[in-house]
Amino acid sequence: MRRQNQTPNSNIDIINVIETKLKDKVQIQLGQLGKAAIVTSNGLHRDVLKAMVEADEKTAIIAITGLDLGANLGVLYHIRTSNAFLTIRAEVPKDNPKIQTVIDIIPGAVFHELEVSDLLGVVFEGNRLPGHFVLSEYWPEGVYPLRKDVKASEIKLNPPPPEEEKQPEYGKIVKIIIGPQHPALLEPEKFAVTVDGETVTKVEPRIGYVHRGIEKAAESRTYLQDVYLIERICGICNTIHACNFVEGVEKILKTEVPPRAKYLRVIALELNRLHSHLLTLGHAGLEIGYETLFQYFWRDREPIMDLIELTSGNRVYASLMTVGGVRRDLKDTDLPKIKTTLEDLRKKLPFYRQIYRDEPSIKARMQKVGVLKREDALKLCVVGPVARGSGVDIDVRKDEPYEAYGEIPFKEIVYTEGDTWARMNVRMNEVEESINIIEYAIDHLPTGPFRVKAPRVVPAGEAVNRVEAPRGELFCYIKSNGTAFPERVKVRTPTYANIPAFLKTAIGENIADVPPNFVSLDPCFSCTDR
Amino acid sequence: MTKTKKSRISPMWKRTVSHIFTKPATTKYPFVKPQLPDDFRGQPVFDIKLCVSCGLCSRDCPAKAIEMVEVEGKRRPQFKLDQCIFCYQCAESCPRNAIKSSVFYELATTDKSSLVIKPQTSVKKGA
Amino acid sequence: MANTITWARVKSPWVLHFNSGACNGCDIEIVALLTPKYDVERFGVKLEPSPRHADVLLVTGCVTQQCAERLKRVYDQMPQPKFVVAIGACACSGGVFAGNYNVVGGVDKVIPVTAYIPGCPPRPEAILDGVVKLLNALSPPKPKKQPKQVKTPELPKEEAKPEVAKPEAVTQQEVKPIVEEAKPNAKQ
Amino acid sequence: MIDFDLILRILIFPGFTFILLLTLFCDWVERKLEARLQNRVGPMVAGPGGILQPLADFIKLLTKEDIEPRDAKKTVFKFAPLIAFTIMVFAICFLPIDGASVLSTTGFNGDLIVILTFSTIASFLLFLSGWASCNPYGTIGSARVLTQFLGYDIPLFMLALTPAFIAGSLSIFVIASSQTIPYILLAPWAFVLFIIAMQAELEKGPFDVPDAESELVGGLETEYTGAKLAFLHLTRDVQIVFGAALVVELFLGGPYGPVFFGLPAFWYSLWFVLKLLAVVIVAEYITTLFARLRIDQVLSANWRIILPAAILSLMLTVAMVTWVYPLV
Repeated sequence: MRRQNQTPNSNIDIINVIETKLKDKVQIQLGQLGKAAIVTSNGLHRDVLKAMVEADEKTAIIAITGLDLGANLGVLYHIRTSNAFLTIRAEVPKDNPKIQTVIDIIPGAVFHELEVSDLLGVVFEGNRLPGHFVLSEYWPEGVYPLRKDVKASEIKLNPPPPEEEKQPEYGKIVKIIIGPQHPALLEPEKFAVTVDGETVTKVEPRIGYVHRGIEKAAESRTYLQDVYLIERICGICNTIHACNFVEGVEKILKTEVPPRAKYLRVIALELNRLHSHLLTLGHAGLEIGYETLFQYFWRDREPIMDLIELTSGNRVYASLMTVGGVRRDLKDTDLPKIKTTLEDLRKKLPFYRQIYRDEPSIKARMQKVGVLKREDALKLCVVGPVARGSGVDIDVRKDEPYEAYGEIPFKEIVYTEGDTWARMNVRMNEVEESINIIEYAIDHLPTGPFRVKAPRVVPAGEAVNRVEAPRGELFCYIKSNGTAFPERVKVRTPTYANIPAFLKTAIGENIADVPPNFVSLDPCFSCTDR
Repeated sequence: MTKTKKSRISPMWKRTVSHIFTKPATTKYPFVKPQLPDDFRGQPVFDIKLCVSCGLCSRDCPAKAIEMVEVEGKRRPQFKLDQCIFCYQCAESCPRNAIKSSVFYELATTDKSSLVIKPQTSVKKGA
Repeated sequence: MANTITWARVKSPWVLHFNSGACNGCDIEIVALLTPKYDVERFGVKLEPSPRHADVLLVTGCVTQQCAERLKRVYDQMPQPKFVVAIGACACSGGVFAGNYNVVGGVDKVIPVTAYIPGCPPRPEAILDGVVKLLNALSPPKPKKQPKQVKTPELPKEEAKPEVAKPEAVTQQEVKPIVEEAKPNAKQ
Repeated sequence: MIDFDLILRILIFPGFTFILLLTLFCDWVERKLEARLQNRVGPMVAGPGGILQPLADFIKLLTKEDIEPRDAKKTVFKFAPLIAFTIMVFAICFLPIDGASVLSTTGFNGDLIVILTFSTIASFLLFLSGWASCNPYGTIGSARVLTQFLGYDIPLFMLALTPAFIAGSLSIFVIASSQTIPYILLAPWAFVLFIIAMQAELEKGPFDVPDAESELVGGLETEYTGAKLAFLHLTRDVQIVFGAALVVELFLGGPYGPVFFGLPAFWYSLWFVLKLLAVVIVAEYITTLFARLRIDQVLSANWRIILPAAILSLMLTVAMVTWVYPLV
């Protein structure tokens, strides 16, 4: 096997580094928003970030949260280093919301900044886009939906301009619009791919077709309702979205979940990961024209869907998570069925592994396609199987165990090739790990309650939470104001962090390599746009 | 080289052929109904006798699919199945267990208005 | 001759899937329909890549502002006769996202819809059932109208039992029966 | 003087109607087989076992609304699919089906070259039809058709000459009827190569790059609707039948086989259809086995492997014909 474990994380104390370098200028609040929150005044956030990047090569921006704080707009940079997770706080006045960009320090921040500027009106000097990034092109000027004074019902879109006569283009360079209605993308998203002959010379993304304003909607719903709303960010990794949010709320509430609930959550999460990985592995087959493989994978995915249905009552939306535990207990009578189904799946895995490892046409289409080198992966802050396929060993389940993951043994799969083939093989091997995790969890399922009563009203406070979704690290930030309604909910999804990697690797490739390269990120745009 | 390659060549050759002789994995759906778990979250079934008109179901519904309507002087929930996300938070919130799940899921219709389940129709028809 | 044409149309519905801002839940269930377990090719259903080839447009999602215009355009590109099926709570009415700032909510606000399939997401069987219902609506001379329901005292309660019936017979028992099932409970 | 027999032969059997039905039947066989290989059922409700499925698709497409894109080159857009279909059917008419060809003749020397030319023209017309739709996907799709069939035509011609060398004639009738031992046994290397080249020429998997759905939507068919689409589909299917028929004529002994009783024409047609189905099944089986190759891989496979192999095969055949076969 090509698994290769990197050297263990370096033991850099990042807080020490910042203290020595920028002692008097910043205020360090330990234990808040991750390991520490570093409060900076305008301009200094760049220095802090620079110090971090110099000290630790694994420094990555997880997300940038914009906050409406009344007179000011808060900008939170959520940073992951090799052994810590912290937040840099900055504030800008609302009437002049300008802040320096950080994309020259960490290129992976580009999308995060654009989103904050589109939805909250913060101007990042040095990183601006003509027009809108997430919102509709007919969006009215000067209206930023995430600001508190904007009401959803009052927004009036500009009328669309009259359709202009489009001249057919002749010549060598053709622009292929992939999406918003395109079979390679199950979802509507637009990538204007400029093609010279068959070679891609430019990719212009236009996301936002699935932007449903979930973050804003979450503010007008109770925490109880938000669980279902947040769950519906994505239909594939739904359980993990709900789990992420629920854990965040539990952090503010300081609720401890009973051990049985933790294990039940792990089972639900891993079933979700299983079905998501099998889906992607099969979908990749469809993208490279290997329909037989697609059909086989989806056939073997169906028993997993049946298990999700058995344990939760719906094939797709488990709706199992709730603040304080899970909504349904696992019946003892169901356990043998789960075990036999997983055992059946395990028996089929060697066949698929052999196909993905050795099949000549798969290798011809996937190897050396979309190569993302380790340095680039670090710079672009990619997460999940994309990062692990490029030799970056990050997995929240290992780095910062949540639920019962700390007690369950499993392997972290890392490939170093960095191409499409490596990413798919990471998933292929993770399928087996997931089966192991579920079986372990079932065998060691503690008895006791599966749920504790949680209050509807959440005390004021804020929390960040990270979990490992099938597509990578999922992050959420929750701010509560002491009512039953959250003040701000921010979710950063893994695909959002991984798209820059696609934009980088697609250029110079054959147009036919775009779909396999793209699908190897396991793109999920309903996650991306929210 | 060719020898080792032969043995490592795609197992697809054998697998595909074997499927000609085995039964397809296809269910015979419209002709044979699938077996669903008992607690499948299908269409909600509302029991008006148990209802105490508290309105908790309507308040907690994330999709605002439950509207409280006047039936014989009392406020009863009316389910809009076209908005319902089948999360069963209403059943969980209900203090009297008046809302139960059913395994009925074939809700497709060409008439949208038939997706609104009024509490009074069932009373009238039953009476 | 007309019979032959109707027969051909009913037996060969090519579908186009349009995601107007869905969460992927319904979309993967549509794709699952193509796969061995459900295999809609049995009924001649083919997922076509281009709107020019399609007869039935399967729309999922709550129709975001950006997608509304595209949805209209895709619908216009389809050749007559064409039908639209709204799949999932979002496509039927906006579902959990109704009222959000970027959401139009409901496919029928943009294009005419022939059939609605509620659910979040609907089971693949339910989608298949919806398409079959749509096609049955095609068969009589008056299109788009469901034939009048014959009230069946029988309830499809015991679905666990494998009952062999023609698809027409199954679809005759519409949404109504379960409401009637609710009644006896209410009366007790 | 009207030759009713000839008209019957051209219109009904083994002419137009027979070829049309055979094409639809082969389409059904392909779809059903593909489904079974993928552990599915495949078409089922249209007719017994779904056998009428291709017919239903065809009739439905004929009755759909016909849309012409604004930017399309109208004349070419309209007529190219129809002419391509006609030419393909015409090419099949030269092949002996029930002992003689449709035109009730035994052909002429050199008709092998003629029908190969016909198939090239049909491919070119398909390219034109995609190009005329003025849609970026259609344009790229048809450009791929052009590059691919231009590349693979050369080895295909060379490999088609192998049986001609063995039989010593360029007439299909002579080639087919002189196979007391089918040439698949005499020159198996040429047969394997011919099947691969044919697969590429017919744009079937793993060489189906021109209609790669994931990157090119519908390829050259993207803008087509209604009857034109029906004929495009039909042309593709007739091409497959033609390819399979060519394999039957050149390597499997044509329609000739043992005649047990009654009319030889009946038995010859039966043998023809059975052999044809065998080839179609093998081709479809290969399709399901592999992922689609990339266009540059398809082309380099041609220039680096298939073409040199075809030349070698031709040389080997000449050597065999000269020195080995006379001994047998």
